[in-house]
Amino acid sequence: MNHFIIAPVLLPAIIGGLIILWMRHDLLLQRVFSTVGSVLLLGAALYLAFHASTGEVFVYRLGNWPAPFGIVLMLDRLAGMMLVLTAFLGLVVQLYAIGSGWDRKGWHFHALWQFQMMGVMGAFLTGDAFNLFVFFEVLLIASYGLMIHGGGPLRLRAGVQYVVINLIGSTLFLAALGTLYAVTGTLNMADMAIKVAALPLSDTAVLRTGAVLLMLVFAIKAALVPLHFWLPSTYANAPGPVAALFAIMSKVGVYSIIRFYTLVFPGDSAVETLVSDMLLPAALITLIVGQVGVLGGRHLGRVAAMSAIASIGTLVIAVSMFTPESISAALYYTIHSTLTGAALFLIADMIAARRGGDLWLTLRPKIQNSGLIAAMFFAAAIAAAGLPPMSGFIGKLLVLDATRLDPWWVGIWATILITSLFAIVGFGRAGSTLFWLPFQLQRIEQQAAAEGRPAPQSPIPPKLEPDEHIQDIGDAVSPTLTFAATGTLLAGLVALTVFAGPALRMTDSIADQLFSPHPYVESVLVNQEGARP
Amino acid sequence: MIAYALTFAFACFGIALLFNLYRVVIAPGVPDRILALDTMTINMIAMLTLFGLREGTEMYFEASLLFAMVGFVSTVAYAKFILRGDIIE
Amino acid sequence: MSPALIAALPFLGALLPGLLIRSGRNVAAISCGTMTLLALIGLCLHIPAVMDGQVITSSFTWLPRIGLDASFRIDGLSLLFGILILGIGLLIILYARYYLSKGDPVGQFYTYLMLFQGAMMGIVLSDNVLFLLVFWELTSLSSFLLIGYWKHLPEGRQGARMALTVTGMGGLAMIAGMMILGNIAGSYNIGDILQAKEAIQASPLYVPALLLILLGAFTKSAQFPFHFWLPQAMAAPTPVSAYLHSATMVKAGLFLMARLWPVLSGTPEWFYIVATTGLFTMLLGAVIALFKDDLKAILAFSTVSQLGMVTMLLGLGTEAGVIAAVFHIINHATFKAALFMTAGIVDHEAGTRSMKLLGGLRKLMPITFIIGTIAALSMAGVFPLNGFISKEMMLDDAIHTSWAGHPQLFGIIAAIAATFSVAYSLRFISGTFLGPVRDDYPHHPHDPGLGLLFSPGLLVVLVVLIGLMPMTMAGWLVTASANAVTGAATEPDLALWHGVNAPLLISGAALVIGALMVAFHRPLQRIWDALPRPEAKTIFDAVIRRAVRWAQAVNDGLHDGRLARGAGMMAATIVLAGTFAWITGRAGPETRAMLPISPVAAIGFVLLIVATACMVVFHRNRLLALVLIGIVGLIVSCAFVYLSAPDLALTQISVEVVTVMLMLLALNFLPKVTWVETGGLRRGADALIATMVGLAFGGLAYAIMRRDFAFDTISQYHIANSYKQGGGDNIVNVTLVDFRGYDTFGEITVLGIAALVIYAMTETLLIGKSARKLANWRHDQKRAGDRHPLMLVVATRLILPISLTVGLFIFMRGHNQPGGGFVAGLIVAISLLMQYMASGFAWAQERQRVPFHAMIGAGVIVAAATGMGAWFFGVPFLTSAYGYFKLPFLEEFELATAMAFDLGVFLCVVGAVMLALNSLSRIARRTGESTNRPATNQAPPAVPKEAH
Amino acid sequence: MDLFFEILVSALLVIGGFFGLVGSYGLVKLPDPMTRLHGPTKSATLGVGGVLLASMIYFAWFGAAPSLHELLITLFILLTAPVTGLMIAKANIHLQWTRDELPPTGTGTNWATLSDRPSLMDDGADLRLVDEGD
Amino acid sequence: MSRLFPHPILSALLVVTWLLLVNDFRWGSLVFGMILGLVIPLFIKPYWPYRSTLKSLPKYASYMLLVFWDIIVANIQVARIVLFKPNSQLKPAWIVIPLDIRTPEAITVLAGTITLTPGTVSCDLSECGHALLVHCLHAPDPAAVVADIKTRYESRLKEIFA
Amino acid sequence: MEALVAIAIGAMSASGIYLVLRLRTFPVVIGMTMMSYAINLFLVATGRLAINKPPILQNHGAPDFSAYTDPLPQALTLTAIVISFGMTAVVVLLSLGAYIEGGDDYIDMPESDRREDGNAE
Ligand code: NA
Ligand code: NA
Repeated sequence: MNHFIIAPVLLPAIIGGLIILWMRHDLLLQRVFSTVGSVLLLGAALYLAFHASTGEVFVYRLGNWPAPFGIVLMLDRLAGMMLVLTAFLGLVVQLYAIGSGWDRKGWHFHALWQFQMMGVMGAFLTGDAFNLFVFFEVLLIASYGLMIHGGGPLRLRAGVQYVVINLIGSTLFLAALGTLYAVTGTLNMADMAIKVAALPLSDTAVLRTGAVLLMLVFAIKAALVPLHFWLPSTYANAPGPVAALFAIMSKVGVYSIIRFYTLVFPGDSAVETLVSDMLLPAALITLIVGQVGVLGGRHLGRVAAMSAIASIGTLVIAVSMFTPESISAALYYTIHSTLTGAALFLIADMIAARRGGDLWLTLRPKIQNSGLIAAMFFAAAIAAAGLPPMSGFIGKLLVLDATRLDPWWVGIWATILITSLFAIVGFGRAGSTLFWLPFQLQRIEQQAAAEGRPAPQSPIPPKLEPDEHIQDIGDAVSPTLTFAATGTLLAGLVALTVFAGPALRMTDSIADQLFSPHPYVESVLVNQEGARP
Repeated sequence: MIAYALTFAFACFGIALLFNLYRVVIAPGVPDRILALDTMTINMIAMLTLFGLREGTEMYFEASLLFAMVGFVSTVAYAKFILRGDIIE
Repeated sequence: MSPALIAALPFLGALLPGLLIRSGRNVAAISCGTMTLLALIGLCLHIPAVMDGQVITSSFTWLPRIGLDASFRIDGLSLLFGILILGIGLLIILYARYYLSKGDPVGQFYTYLMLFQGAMMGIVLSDNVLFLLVFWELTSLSSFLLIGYWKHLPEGRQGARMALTVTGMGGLAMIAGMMILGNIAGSYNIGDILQAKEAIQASPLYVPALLLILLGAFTKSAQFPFHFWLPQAMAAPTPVSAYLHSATMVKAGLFLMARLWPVLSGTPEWFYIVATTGLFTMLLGAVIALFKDDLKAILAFSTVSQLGMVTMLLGLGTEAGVIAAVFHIINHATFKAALFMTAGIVDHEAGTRSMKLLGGLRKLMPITFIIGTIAALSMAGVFPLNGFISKEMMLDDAIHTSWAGHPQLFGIIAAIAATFSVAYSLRFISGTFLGPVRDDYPHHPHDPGLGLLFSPGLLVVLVVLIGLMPMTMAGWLVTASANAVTGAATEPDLALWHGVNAPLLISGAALVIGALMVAFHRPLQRIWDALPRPEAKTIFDAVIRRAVRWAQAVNDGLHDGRLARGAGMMAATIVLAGTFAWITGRAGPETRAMLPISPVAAIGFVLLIVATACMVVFHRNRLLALVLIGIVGLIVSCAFVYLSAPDLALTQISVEVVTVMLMLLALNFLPKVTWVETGGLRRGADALIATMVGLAFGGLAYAIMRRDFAFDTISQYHIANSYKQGGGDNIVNVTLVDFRGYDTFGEITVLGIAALVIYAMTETLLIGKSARKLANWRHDQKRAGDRHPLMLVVATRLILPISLTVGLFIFMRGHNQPGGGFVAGLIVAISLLMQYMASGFAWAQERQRVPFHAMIGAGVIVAAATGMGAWFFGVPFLTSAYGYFKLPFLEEFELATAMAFDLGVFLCVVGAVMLALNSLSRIARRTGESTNRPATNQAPPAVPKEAH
Repeated sequence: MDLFFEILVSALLVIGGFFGLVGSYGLVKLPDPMTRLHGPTKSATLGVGGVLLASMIYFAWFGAAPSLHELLITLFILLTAPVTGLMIAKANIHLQWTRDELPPTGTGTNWATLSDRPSLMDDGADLRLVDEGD
Repeated sequence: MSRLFPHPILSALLVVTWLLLVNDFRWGSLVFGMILGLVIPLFIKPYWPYRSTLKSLPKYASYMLLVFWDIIVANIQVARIVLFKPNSQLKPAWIVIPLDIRTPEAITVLAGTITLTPGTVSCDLSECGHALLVHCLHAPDPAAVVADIKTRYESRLKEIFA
Repeated sequence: MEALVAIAIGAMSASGIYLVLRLRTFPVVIGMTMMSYAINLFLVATGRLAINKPPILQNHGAPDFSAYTDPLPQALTLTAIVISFGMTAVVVLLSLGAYIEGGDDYIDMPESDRREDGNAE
């Protein structure tokens, strides 16, 4: 164990560094190194998660400085789960990116990918509030690069907006951290928890302000309404695999909310239920806005993006209860929505690659591999809409179950269920337009051909001229690999459904650990053998 | 005596800075603004030095030195921009 | 056979057609049929036990924490529905084999069909309401696929979506209802729920739960006002219609009402909601069916009506009602499946289903005629067919029911509905088969082969046999299932003949009047057509269309791509939430005295405020805005010096100059002016938000500055140990490279990545469309001569070594004095940039031997390697060490690993800054600007001799 | 002796402050961009120079150890001020002056700022200048 | 030797710079400064390809003193003009100084001197580098200024730069 | 003094936000720069103000905590400055790229991001 905790951060950092140092001009080498790196990363994540699953909390004191004076890395069950989820998603989506040829649409794809992994992993592992900021920035800057990978006017414009909004978010993050430091005098999360608990009543205003500002930072990352405006254009315009990877990015925000508001600012601290009181209505509105977006979608990318927003809404509803059951449900839903969101974006990318980069939900000729892609879309849409037999249904049941004791339960249930209908109708329309409508065109053409008439012009001529920033099926290195990668995500969803029991046992144990933070604090601050004086 | 001289110098450079700012904002052309900014940097160095003198510390020497360097570079960059549009060509 | 396996077999069957997709229709049909048959046999093996009153259960834990288990049960009700689903399923599989053409994707069809069958079996075999919900929704999904099977038909797609929407909606409501039910009962297990009647009916949540569950049941069973989806679903291939709408999908709702009958029924709410809805639906469906010309539409509305009848019977809450309901479920399944198949045969053979184009097929298709007629007569409730018996039972129940004090109302409406049933049934026969043979059928109709005739034929035989020997044929099943529903142990008396009683008279009258109505159909149709009536489908379509439009409007309006919208909302939210958090907390007195304002500070403050204000006022002049940014940066740097933060001052000022250079490089392309494009109102609103932010942020800062820390800050440790443990006097630097070196590691990575991103984007801009745009770029600015002024070149060449020395000094001294790797890196980068500016890109680039990429990579790796070096001493990443060394004749000097780390920082900074600016300037060179190197072939300016 | 240095330092401070102010005042007062250029490039150099000199002497005499590093800043400013002036002057010429308004070079060639030929320092011109010799 | 010390004067300058930066004489600093004086010129050699050398260091030092004195005088003169001469009485003028010196370094030093001294700013060079454009703040007699510059500075520089 | 710093922070952040709410990329970027100045000053302020107490040890130890301002916020600010520099560099180039590719320097997404003519089902 010992030094192994830092492996998920250093491994991608070094691989990324090596790629830019020696392999800048050799894509094949980059692919090999990057893939091997991702496999190793997954291995490391599994190893760490396995160790964390015993319930022990592992602390790594960087620079051997005693906490709270230096920075510590923290590995508990929650971190372990997030590491595995990230590494799994990273590997699978990376294979998709290779298979689809996206990684050769521009420079430095693999290096940025590795750094992206580094940032996310670092964020999950850190036990220091400011260090969380730093790794947020690492993951953000890498995400900027990935988001605009391949270029193109819309993508770049959306990229500008994405960056600007996140710059505001980063500014806010600093303001929140400054405020919290000003009142607690510490940056270590465990230490901050102790200080918050012991805070004299006269200082609560500053503390509460800091806590709420911090929550808003995470809410921006998680794209909670009304802080979500950056998401639709960003996700819809990002390259498919990148948008798929972004499925984990919004979870970083949710993770941070869970981490901070169970450990540092629990409901019995001076912050009281302020944060959960703000989160719940926001989450409900987020869910509505997201599902309305799915219902009114004109573009598959945006439908998927709005669905991602909706999933955040559901997730945060559960989080905002801040009970062990609800956090457990939220964690289950996190896994589900990460895989689902990623799958949706990969499928959208497969469609785009066969439609000349066009994802408008309008009549287009039938695409290649229509049946298989349709089946995948159907599965992913079912998962996203929360219908059985996919895990979305179980996730929804868990969230409903976790909220049944809340005074607002009627409103929560009604929102969740009614907006599910929006999703059903929206995805139904999308699927029907994408996969069924072309048959009508095909039939008309076939009939015309049979009768010797010239085929009628399709209502809108297909755009099949590949532009450099558009992914085309002709650019794919291995379409099979793209199907395999997407299928793996869907298989993950199936597994999450079938093994919902064990999965929930895991998330239950995570939640239990989160709600008894004493051992965590103790392992950070008390057991400091070996650290410098 | 030094204290009075210091105060005088502070006042002079303070007013000078205000003149500079005026010229940055109200100017018929960009070169004037750049000139004013450059002068401002120089005056700032003087202020920093005076401050160090008053506080009896030389901790701020590096800052002054860097101000001098940076003021030069940015002035050249602005001028080059006006002259050529492209500052690195 | 285990109930779980019975439920699983159809799903296994669903895999087969996919696997055997190339083998054709026979293989698919046989494999699916085999699976269905196996399941049916497996189910039938349980008949004896069920008849004994046993309930066979098996259970697998799935999600024990919330009580979702994969539990199965077989009781009489499950048995009844299971036999219908599998038995009719088997016939449909056979029928479909001959119905579908070669061109249809048969594999898909059978897969969907088996999925659907499995889902239905799941519903009826579930012993856990949450588990039941899984299958419930699965039927919606698989029926969506089945209805939309003919993708090229708009009606198919619309019908599929409509069915999905309506039944999906019901399913969602049912989730809530079931969860409430389970919460009241304390278990989701059906066996447990069925025991909790008192608790459930006493609960204040009984009515909501009832409504929600009924919403699910009614939508699925196409009860008014959710009846409209069913006729639209007729766009599906006929085998699908026959299956979904006779025996399965629509019966799921009935099944559910029967399943929960013991705990939900018996209350006035139940009676008034269920029975009334059923009665009205029965009437409505029957009336509409009479005026449809499409055979399948007639059957569809008749299904609506018949389902209404069963619903009504269940709604009565009486044992007799249940028995009649259960019996009619069987009867309806037999004759309706046969009728759909008949309609399918007619469609298949004659090429149309419209009665306007049909008639006279009696002679051309005699066998079909017989089958169809018997089935239709059963539907009409004609003696001695099975439909007759259950209809009599229904009428008997209805006339004995009093509705809200009206003893006759129920019976009368039921009788009217029965009359219309007779009418549409007879019209089905006459319009299709009777009358003169026509010569304008689209195809040449004749009886099909046995493949198509077998299934309906068999069903018609059952229709007759059940009618003649109800107890023998169906009594046992009705008994078992009715007892399973009611929990009683009675033996129902099913008989063809009960003597001349009121129901019989009503039936007789209905037959006569019905026949008359068919005879006078034309005038009736004219009246019907003239009647203003809401068309449910139109309404639904309009609702959906409006909903979608509304959603689009909301979505477009909300996510209109305006950054200011998002940023403004964000700012306002932050301020409001932060202020709220502040005012709900407590802020103690200001404990720190204010520091006096020195004149220096005052001057700096005035400068800053004026510059900031000017920035807002004059920002449209972009170059001026940059100059102002320079001023603000300068003053902020000075403020850092003033506020005892020399390191910050150094960093801020050097970062600022590089930023300005970057922006100048970009401004070379961008417009030089920002035009006024926003109205006064908008600017006012923006100013308001900005003011709010300023006040809040400044206020927060003020509040913090005036208060002391509540606790000792951790930085006291840093002050105490900076030299002792970190070996440096500059606490900030020691913090950066040692106490919090890991942050710095992340930070240089950020910088390196930023440069990579910039480089990658530049590369992308230099290819394709954008490259063509750049090649034809016309700069809007007049250019002066003399790119590389001589004095500048000479001066920068002299400055370079000096500033490198300064950079080195700052680097070396950083551990103890202001400075460090970062500032040093910037100084070196700036001095290199000076060369680029003065002597030109190509000239400077030629002299640049280390690639910037490599510097970044090396920087990150040096920093990481320094950190990992600690591992060899068994201490964590980034654990530093330092020592003092002495060389002969010289003073003691210090070496620290932190310096190596700082070197990584230095390399990364130089590499990143240079790579970023380089990339930007490469864009400029792509716009056709020549460089000074390739220009060497140009002749130097001639020097006229006379000048000397 | 202390008094002497006190007077010296004070005088330098007053001189520095005075010239600093005059230079910046010139920037405001003088009539056109070219004349305004004269103010700061000269007066400001002596202004900041005086202050730096004062600081140097102050710390050398009154401080713990002799300190000369202000000299470095002074030299740096003296080195760069002419270049700054030149660049701004060129900018002014570029924006506001034409060939006809400027005096002829007397060499038959154009002023560099208004020229459209490659720069003197491009294509190895420095080498050429060396070859021409003095 | 010249390969090792491409710019001996520069090396010396760097040693001085280093000592000034350290601001505290120690032998270790001197040694380190000398190392820098050795290494940095090697490093920047490609950036300074055509060195021209100073012929006479003492002459250069005396030139520096002269310029230093002129700067003080100039400041007083300019201050008087700025403070007391109304703008209407100002006689700004362009003057052209034909150059005899050729090396870039010499031209630069001359131009720098002109800018730093009384009421004059070097503004531009001719394309060929043989004439210097100077702007005078107040020059009732431009020819005199030209002559003054040529004799007072350029002639000295010609002797200093090889 | 505290009041002045607070007003300065407020003024810079207000002008920053105002500029961020403009329609073109350039003022937005400038606004972000203003915001980052404000936040840097704020971070320093969270360590409370101190004049001429730079966190540089005078005689290696025997620390007198009151002789030095809080070094930690300064270290954090340094990191923040560096990071925001990287971010600014990216956004500057990104807005340039968007301008070159898109033909205008509006920051809002064009209509073509949201709409296309045609009939969905
Ligand atoms: Na740093
Ligand atoms: Na391009």
